[in-house]
Amino acid sequence: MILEARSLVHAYAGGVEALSDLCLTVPRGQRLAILGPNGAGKTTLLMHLNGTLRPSAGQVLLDGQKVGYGRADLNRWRRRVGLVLQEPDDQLFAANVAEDVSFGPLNLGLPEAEAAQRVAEALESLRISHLADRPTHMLSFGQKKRVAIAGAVAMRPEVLLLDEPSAGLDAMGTAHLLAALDRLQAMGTTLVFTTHDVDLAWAWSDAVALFHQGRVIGQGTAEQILGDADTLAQVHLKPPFALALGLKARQMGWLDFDQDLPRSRADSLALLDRLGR
Amino acid sequence: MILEARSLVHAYAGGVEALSDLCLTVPRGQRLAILGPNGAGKTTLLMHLNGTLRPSAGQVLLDGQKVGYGRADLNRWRRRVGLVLQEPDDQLFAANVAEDVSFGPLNLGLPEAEAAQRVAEALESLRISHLADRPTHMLSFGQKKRVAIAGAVAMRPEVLLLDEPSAGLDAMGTAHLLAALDRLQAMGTTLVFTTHDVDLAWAWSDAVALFHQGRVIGQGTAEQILGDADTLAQVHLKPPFALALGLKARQMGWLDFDQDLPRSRADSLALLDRLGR
Amino acid sequence: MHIMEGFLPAGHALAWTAVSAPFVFVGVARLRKVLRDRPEMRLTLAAAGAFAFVLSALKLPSVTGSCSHPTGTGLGAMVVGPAATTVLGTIVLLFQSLLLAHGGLTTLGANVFSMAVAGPWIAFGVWKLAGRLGAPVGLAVFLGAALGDLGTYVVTSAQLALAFPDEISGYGGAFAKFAGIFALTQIPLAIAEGLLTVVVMNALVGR
Amino acid sequence: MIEADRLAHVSRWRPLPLAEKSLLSLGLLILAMALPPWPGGALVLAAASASALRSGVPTVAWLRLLAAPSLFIVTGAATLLVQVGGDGFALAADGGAQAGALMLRALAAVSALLLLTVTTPMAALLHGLRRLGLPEELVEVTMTTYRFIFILLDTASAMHASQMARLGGQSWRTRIRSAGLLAAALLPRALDQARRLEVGLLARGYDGSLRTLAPAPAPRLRRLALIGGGLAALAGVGLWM
Repeated sequence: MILEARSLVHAYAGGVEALSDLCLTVPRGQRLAILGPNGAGKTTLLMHLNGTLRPSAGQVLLDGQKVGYGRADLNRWRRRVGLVLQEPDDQLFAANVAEDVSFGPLNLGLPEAEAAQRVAEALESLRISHLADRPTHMLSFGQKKRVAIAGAVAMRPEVLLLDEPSAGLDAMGTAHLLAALDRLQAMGTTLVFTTHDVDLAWAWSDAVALFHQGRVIGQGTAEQILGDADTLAQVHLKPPFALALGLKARQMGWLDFDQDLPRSRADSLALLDRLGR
Repeated sequence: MILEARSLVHAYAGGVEALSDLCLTVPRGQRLAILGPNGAGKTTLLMHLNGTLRPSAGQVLLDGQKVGYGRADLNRWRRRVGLVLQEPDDQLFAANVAEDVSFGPLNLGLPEAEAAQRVAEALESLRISHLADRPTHMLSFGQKKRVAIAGAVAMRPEVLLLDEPSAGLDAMGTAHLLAALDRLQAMGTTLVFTTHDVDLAWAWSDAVALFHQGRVIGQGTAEQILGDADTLAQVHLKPPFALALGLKARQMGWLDFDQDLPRSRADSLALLDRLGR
Repeated sequence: MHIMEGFLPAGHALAWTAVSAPFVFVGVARLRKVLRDRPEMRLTLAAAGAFAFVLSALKLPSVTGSCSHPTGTGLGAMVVGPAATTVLGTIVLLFQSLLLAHGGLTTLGANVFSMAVAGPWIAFGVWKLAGRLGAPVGLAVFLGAALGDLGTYVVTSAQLALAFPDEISGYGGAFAKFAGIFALTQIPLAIAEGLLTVVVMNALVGR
Repeated sequence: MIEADRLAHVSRWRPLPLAEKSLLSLGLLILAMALPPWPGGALVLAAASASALRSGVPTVAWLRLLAAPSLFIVTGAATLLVQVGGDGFALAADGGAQAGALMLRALAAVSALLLLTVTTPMAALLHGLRRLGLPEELVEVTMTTYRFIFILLDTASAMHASQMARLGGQSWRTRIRSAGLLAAALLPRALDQARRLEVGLLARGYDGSLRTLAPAPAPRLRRLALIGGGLAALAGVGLWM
């Protein structure tokens, strides 16, 4: 477990608990989706996972070690765990892209040459090297999202926390973003992302934690969690379309139990195609 | 045609055309989806349809009459055509809900008692009467969206223009919103909405206008436009999942040509169920 | 440098209100004239006021270890001018006293004078003067913002000294006492505010 | 989230007429200023606290609200303990009594002001000022400022979190730079928000003024008299003791 949350409590000023006794484990190298409806406190949880917020009770463990909240502890922690918020405009500060991405590396105290190297690398891994000199306010929303991620990637975190990465993106924008995140995972980065979209969680996660009223009410493989329609219904969610279709196909005997369930729209249509033949 | 755009041109300061020679017709009483990728200029188009922007060439017709851009003309126009922006914080300015919704009716010059009546009615039609005294900044995103719509509805427009109504909403939030909009349509309001989501357009529109590079490159029934995979591909969009499935089912002979195509996830699963039997 | 609610004797509270009132009246009159010609400025001014409030909620690191916040008056004077800053500053001070219990209604007049009248005018004057004397843009901004902040603090110390003269050394001694105590936090803070304003103005020009 | 603002919106006294609440709070504020600090200030502090708790403010929240300004009051009052003479600093003869009186008066005044803010949402206060003749434009700018404050606070705190995640709080130098960049990014965002709101309002028939309905319950004379009587009694006790 690279990251772990044990019985986290986060109480708001009004006495309302945004997180109550929340437990979560993040296995190294995986893509973990934190799935739940809007306003459930998913963003608050991410902020606890990199020490932006401090729990009123409970602990966060990094690599099995309890983390501290002193300045040096937080620095070490945030170097290893990067955070990308939902709204890219909240995360871009400098006049142009390269300058913005260099914010983190320079704060790490790296010499300029090395910081520049990190920036080039991060832009390349997001496939936005051509944007390096572009003023940030002239980017499209999808480009801004990728620049914001590059800003975190330039610090070479082991874990990247992403708040609703696909929010506001159209189909093509989402595809580009997920491809970039796939490359990061291939290089060894653990990815944790929040979403309210069951189809995205099914298409693009290894493990799912189901979030409801300040707790994780279930964590397991995507199939275990997303295939459990009754539990999903408690959270006012429906099973992913492709999964429902796949399960129906299995039930009808059109799909063998050792065959993979369709994950995406393309998989599902391919399955129907095979049926037709 | 309650609204019509004829050869609209909107040129940006940089000389780039956001709309070029755009034509669109809005039939009375329908739900028209303006479908296209992000950044294509859909929002700009909506702003032309209620006179917030003035075209550099071309015309907008309201009920077959050319509209003017004088203050009195604009007032009459905006009274009949309401606009709801994507981001509710761009439209809510007052400290609490009822006050905010009263802004439009008072601008119409209605006496206070009648304005209060309109506010109550609008809140009720969106099923948010219980929020009347709530401070604006303490609402959830989904609630804010509905308050913003109520603000437009309180002016009793004949046409309601909605920019990406489901953006940022989770499945339940979207369902609530669409149910409210259904009620408005049942009361006679014509609905025009932009979206980049083909599944939403298919599930919830009568007619679709396909938007690409500042033009409407096709307008017709949802089935005509969304069933045409080749044209959609030009705009980097894919056919809706349920429609693709329905067409495949027809092609396989599982669904008769006189039977309705599945529109939603529920329809699609029901179709598969029937197949199984 | 807010004087808290109830801190000034009634007579002083009334007197400072009377001193500040004309500045606010003139500012409001000018504002109404601007708003008649350009109604949409309502929203722009509101955004600027909210920005100033939020800026004052921003914690600045200070050398003494305690956290303090920028006054933003220098920035305001340079961006929207000192007269408009008086009105916006008054609105912000009202919100600070009502929402955060920082400042107060009885001390609003005194606080308006130090933070929304003296501070902005000093900052504006120093900034213009330094520019005219040929100082580099960055230095002029720094001096304006830093001295505007310091000016605010000197005025506040004087206001407190007038209200609470020393038994032995009178007003002078009292001023030395108040100025001395606040110097610990205010001088580093003035420097921080100067630097911050330079960063902000540079970034704004760069956009 | 601002604590006093949140409390006002959930207060049991929120629906009560503004005139009644402001007569009580501002009356107490005037008494705090006018009566001798002992026992007047103590009486005002007790009355304001009792009223606040009765209006539904939890005790802990009330104490927390009072604590923040108290810190400033104590530092300010501490200067009265010393005096400066020809031979440097010395303890003032009656400095303790003076500082104590000052702290009591200030605390009483703060509690009276807080009583108003934890029972009355800002919108109601501003509508009250409008009815008292504050220029329309000023009320509108103030009201919109209030609305923008919450939007910008959210934005600023997200910006801050993102800077800290990228180690923008490492040293004094990086913190100044981060704060400057944040302010510089926030100001155009604020102005942009204003422009977008203008477009949004134009679509709703905005013609330059921001009128809204502002229903206000009428004050009841009997209760006003009751509150006035209470204040007079408090003044009497304060002066007589």
